[in-house]
Amino acid sequence: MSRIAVELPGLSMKNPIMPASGCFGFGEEMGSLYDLNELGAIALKATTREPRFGNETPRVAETAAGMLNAIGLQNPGLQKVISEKLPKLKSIETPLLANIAGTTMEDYEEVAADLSGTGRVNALELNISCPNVKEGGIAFGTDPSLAAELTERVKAVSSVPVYVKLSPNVTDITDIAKAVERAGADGLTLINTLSGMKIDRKSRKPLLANQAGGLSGPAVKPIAVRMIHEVRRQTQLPLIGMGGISDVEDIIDFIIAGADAVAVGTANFTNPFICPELSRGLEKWLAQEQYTHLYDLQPKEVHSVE
Amino acid sequence: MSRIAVELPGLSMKNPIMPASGCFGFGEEMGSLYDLNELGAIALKATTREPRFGNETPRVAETAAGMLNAIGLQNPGLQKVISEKLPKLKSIETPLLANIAGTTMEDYEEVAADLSGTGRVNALELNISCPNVKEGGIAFGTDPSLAAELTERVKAVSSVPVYVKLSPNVTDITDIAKAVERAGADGLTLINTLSGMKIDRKSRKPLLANQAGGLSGPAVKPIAVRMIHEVRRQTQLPLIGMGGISDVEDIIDFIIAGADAVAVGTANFTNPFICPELSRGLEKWLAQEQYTHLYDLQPKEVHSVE
Amino acid sequence: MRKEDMIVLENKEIARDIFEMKLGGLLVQDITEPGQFLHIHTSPQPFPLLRRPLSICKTNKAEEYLTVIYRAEGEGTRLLSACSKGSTLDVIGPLGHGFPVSDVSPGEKVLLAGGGVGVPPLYDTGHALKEKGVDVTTVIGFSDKGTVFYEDPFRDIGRVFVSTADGSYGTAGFVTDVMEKEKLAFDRIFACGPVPMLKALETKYPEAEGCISLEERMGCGIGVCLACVCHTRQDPDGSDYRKVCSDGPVFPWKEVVL
Amino acid sequence: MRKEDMIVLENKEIARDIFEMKLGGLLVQDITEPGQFLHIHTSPQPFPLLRRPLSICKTNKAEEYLTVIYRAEGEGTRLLSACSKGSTLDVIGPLGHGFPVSDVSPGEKVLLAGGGVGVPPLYDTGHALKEKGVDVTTVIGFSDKGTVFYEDPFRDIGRVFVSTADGSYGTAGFVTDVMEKEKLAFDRIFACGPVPMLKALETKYPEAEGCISLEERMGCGIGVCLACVCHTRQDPDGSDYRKVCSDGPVFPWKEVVL
Ligand SMILES: Cc1cc2nc3c(=O)[nH]c(=O)nc-3n(C[C@H](O)[C@H](O)[C@H](O)COP(=O)(O)OP(=O)(O)OC[C@H]3O[C@@H](n4cnc5c(N)ncnc54)[C@H](O)[C@@H]3O)c2cc1C
Ligand SMILES: Cc1cc2nc3c(=O)[nH]c(=O)nc-3n(C[C@H](O)[C@H](O)[C@H](O)COP(=O)(O)OP(=O)(O)OC[C@H]3O[C@@H](n4cnc5c(N)ncnc54)[C@H](O)[C@@H]3O)c2cc1C
Ligand SMILES: Cc1cc2nc3c(=O)[nH]c(=O)nc-3n(C[C@H](O)[C@H](O)[C@H](O)COP(=O)(O)O)c2cc1C
Ligand SMILES: Cc1cc2nc3c(=O)[nH]c(=O)nc-3n(C[C@H](O)[C@H](O)[C@H](O)COP(=O)(O)O)c2cc1C
Ligand code: FES
Ligand code: FES
Repeated sequence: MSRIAVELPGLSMKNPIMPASGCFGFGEEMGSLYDLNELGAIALKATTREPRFGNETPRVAETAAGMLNAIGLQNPGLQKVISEKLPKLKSIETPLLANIAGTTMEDYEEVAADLSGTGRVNALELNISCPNVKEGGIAFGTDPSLAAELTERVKAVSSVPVYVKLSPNVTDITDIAKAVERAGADGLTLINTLSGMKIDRKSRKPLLANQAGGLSGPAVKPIAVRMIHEVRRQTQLPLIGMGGISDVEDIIDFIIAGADAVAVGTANFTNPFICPELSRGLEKWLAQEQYTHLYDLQPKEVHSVE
Repeated sequence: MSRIAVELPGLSMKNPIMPASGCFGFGEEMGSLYDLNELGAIALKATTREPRFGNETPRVAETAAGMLNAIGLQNPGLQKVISEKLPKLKSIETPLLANIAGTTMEDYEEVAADLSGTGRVNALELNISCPNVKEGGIAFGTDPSLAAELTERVKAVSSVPVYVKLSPNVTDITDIAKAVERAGADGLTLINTLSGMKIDRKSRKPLLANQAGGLSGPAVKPIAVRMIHEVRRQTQLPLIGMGGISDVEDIIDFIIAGADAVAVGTANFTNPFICPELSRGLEKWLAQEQYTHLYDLQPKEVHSVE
Repeated sequence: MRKEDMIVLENKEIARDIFEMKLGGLLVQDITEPGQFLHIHTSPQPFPLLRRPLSICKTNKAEEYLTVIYRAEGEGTRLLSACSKGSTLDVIGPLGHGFPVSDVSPGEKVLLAGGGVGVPPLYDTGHALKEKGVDVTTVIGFSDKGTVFYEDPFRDIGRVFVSTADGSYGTAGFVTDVMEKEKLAFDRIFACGPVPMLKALETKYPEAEGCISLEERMGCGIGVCLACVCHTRQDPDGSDYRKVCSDGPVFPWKEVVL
Repeated sequence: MRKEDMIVLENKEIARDIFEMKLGGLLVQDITEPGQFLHIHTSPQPFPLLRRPLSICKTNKAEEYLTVIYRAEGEGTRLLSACSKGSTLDVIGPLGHGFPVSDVSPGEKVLLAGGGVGVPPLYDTGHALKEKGVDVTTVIGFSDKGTVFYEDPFRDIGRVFVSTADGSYGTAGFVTDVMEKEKLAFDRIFACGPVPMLKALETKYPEAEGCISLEERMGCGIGVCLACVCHTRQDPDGSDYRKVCSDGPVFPWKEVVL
């Protein structure tokens, strides 16, 4: 058996690595750089019911060992994702995790029903944690009972497993985790970005047009690892960990902390070839260290997915 | 008039820069490196009622553009701070901001009453945000009504102005800010550290003996700036900003975001001489750019301290 | 597109804070149009995190090197300026679409209008045009005498006019001032420079045929992150857009909103 | 203590992953005891953030240079190993208290026990002792033959025994094994190395007079952050402590809890 294959609800992954939502579009561009079948899975860019242009530019800013983004969930909208984006992914076998966002519960329900109904999407990722759009579901991400209600309603209409993507901008991430677990979520993905701001040294105003943006990259890794470690001890759900992963050692850290698979976001910008490089690197490292499977790295009491 | 002198409740600062609590001890060691009168103020290490040894080692870990610490509020306790630490600061004129921590409201009250009663302490900083001790007041830092009650009780016994140090590990920092403002706080200091974790690559376990620690340094600066920007718009209180400051441009960013003064923590470890260097650098920069005062950098509608 | 550790063959200051860097590598063979760009990791260490986009200025496929010209200003470009000969830089490229030289017919009059560090991509463009037998005139603007560069190299391509904002060299004023003063006529215009310059050009010559090359802050540089979008002018419902990195950086005259 | 940009005069690998670096600067004149350490910023860029503590190995006040020996292992020490001759490093030091050579009388028998990268501070110590007319014996342990260093330099000071954990060089086993096997007698012992080695020594020779030098993860290196504390043995209420950076790194035998 493969050392790095992992089984998560809806996602039969030949390796534990997927690009994170928003850092890979809908796969077209990267597909011209390498074979997308090399990926464990692909998290697609957030899809909303209506097309969204998103925020004005500048939309990104560099910070110490990190970056801020305020894209604002730009996407062509549910209908075009189904008619134009998903068909381009027909020929590859990699499981797809469709990230969905909305303003109302009904938005989420409609997008969830339609995307899961396509047959091409293997699981949904409820983005209730985007810090970059005021109406973008941020309340769903910070209020455990709203998060639970949304999860339940989406579960009711989805024909594929539902993951909930957690926000780190909360007092206690385990509250939300436990609430959505009870509401029937099939898994959790964490962390989304941390809300941050950069001042432009020339204009002496916030650099991003949206003022605030989401912090990602190596700077946030200690926060992500801590949250995964906490959530792992409070729920039984499979966890897809992310936040600052950029090398094989980072993946190992996330697995030890309790992740069952990982996603790589910002590092795709530094190195567009990083995902397949990491999966080859991880395989090689495990072989060298004579682990028969990635999960052997996890403390016994921690790993809860069978 | 000086370009960089600032007046805050209890703190008449010849420049807006103070070392942050916990990054300067009680001033003894740094006092042998330079004249402490060069500082705008000094935030002392947290004082608790009883002596505390703190956590076991390792207590610090390096992260990308940041560090984690889990000192655990080690300090000699109220009586020794009064009898041994404060007397050593007698000969300098720099205002002192005494950071106080505790487990119960009574702890805070006692330490506040006694320290403010010494006459050598110019203001108190209520540490309700230390992420590194389970019983260390963390609930006070995340629950607005508890934070407000504590502020009120400490105000009642303190003979000097009271600042409240806010935790960034909350869903909405402005809730706490507004609550303690209503409860009579004289100012706010922010941000304390973000809770994080590092996995040790050799043992494959959390590196810090305490498992989690507080993240500080340049990595957290975007989060600190965003929070100051938010709080500035929701309260009238003077703000002492901190989180990743390491050069003059960083100070300018914090002032633009809405800080009235700043504190420098982690950067003291990189460069023990940084505080006086920054105050000279800031003065020079303002002169070059022909600002008559630091606060001229702030957007008019933002600055609320007279 | 490829990712390559290119070798720094030369790196020298050619005007105040303006550096010319020669990079060697296979990537040079992939360049298809003048005006494409590179996305450069500015340090052998992991930080600064984001790559910096720089236009390809000069291409020499025979000797397998290219040249970029950049202003050392922020953290990343200052690190670039400290790279020594023989060191390597992690580069991805060539990226984006350049100036459509193939659309231009021999004998046409093309005006190249460049401002500051917008000048570099016009150099290869001018060369390609000249080789096609196009009549090229170059107008380049700078802030002051100290930052003027590449006046002479452009002379090999055709007529050259230089302006400086402070009047310390050439015509005082902007590129548009030179164009008016000299009454420069053209069939087509290729422009690259700061947005105010591009705006002024599109406003003064609304009917011109031509292209502009745009700058925008980038994440990926390859079209996946949507950091670098701009609105299009013909866009009734506000949802249409172009990505500067992969649809551009060169766009037809007046296609996108500046 | 001062903060100085010291000049890298030499930086070479002397055993597998073990580098010897010669640094020049005024700071050398401030060194008061063998066993003090430097706190080094390992990159001219701002990151890695934290300084790295390294013991001073050899001091030459006349020529104003010192030597450190380090294992290139993590991010910071790997960057150090890439520093080229002539470059500068931001250093603070000398820090802490070293081995109390002044307490030792001429004619005393002193044993120096070092393990791995704990060996360096013993070199200056041995030299100072020898100059005082002390009879010095050195026992140094390494993991394997490839990582053995400084056997010869120590020969100039006195007798030297080497052990390797895998037996590939010298005596097989640890420093304590050599001491038993050779029945080494001493009036005083100065030790520096990994905690298990120090523990073994304190256990085997509970009544010995001497000192150990400790390692601990550090923030400031100058006593303000309390990152580097250790418990003391005589401490009924658990509140007593020592700071490795400013009270140590050298402590009297059995003073602190290992
Ligand atoms: C397609 C394209 C081609 C370019 N060609 C050139 C060229 O040939 N010569 C040249 O000198 N400059 C060129 N620029 C601008 C150049 O990319 C920026 O000056 C540079 O990225 C600034 O980096 P820094 O390290 O100096 O500044 P920092 O302030 O450290 O940069 C921080 C972040 O902001 C981004 N940024 C800052 N200014 C700009 C800008 N004007 N445009 C885009 N991103 C910016 C950086 O890329 C980085 O991500 C080009 C930009 C684009 C988009
Ligand atoms: C007083 C003192 C003297 C020392 N003298 C020497 C010497 O002469 N030669 C030598 O090779 N080593 C010495 N060490 C150990 C040396 O400091 C560490 O090996 C080094 O800091 C590791 O840095 P890195 O960049 O390789 O590792 P990284 O893993 O990148 O380091 C990350 C962080 O952990 C700290 N750290 C990691 N390991 C240690 C350790 N063992 N001790 C203290 N901090 C650590 C680093 O300082 C840094 O803050 C000494 C340590 C101390 C405290
Ligand atoms: C440019 C950008 C766009 C993003 N867009 C989305 C998105 O549409 N939906 C979402 O759930 N997360 C989005 N994210 C968050 C990432 O999926 C990921 O959670 C976060 O960046 C942390 O991982 P990283 O540090 O590896 O980037 C975005 C991140 C970036 C940098
Ligand atoms: C080693 C260390 C110890 C600290 N101890 C305290 C403390 O005792 N009380 C407190 O309120 N904050 C403490 N802090 C937090 C700092 O005062 C400051 O809020 C934080 O480090 C962010 O600033 P910086 O990024 O400049 O370090 C400590 C920080 C560090 C790094
Ligand atoms: S920079 Fe990412 S889409 Fe253009
Ligand atoms: S390292 Fe800061 S007190 Fe020792």
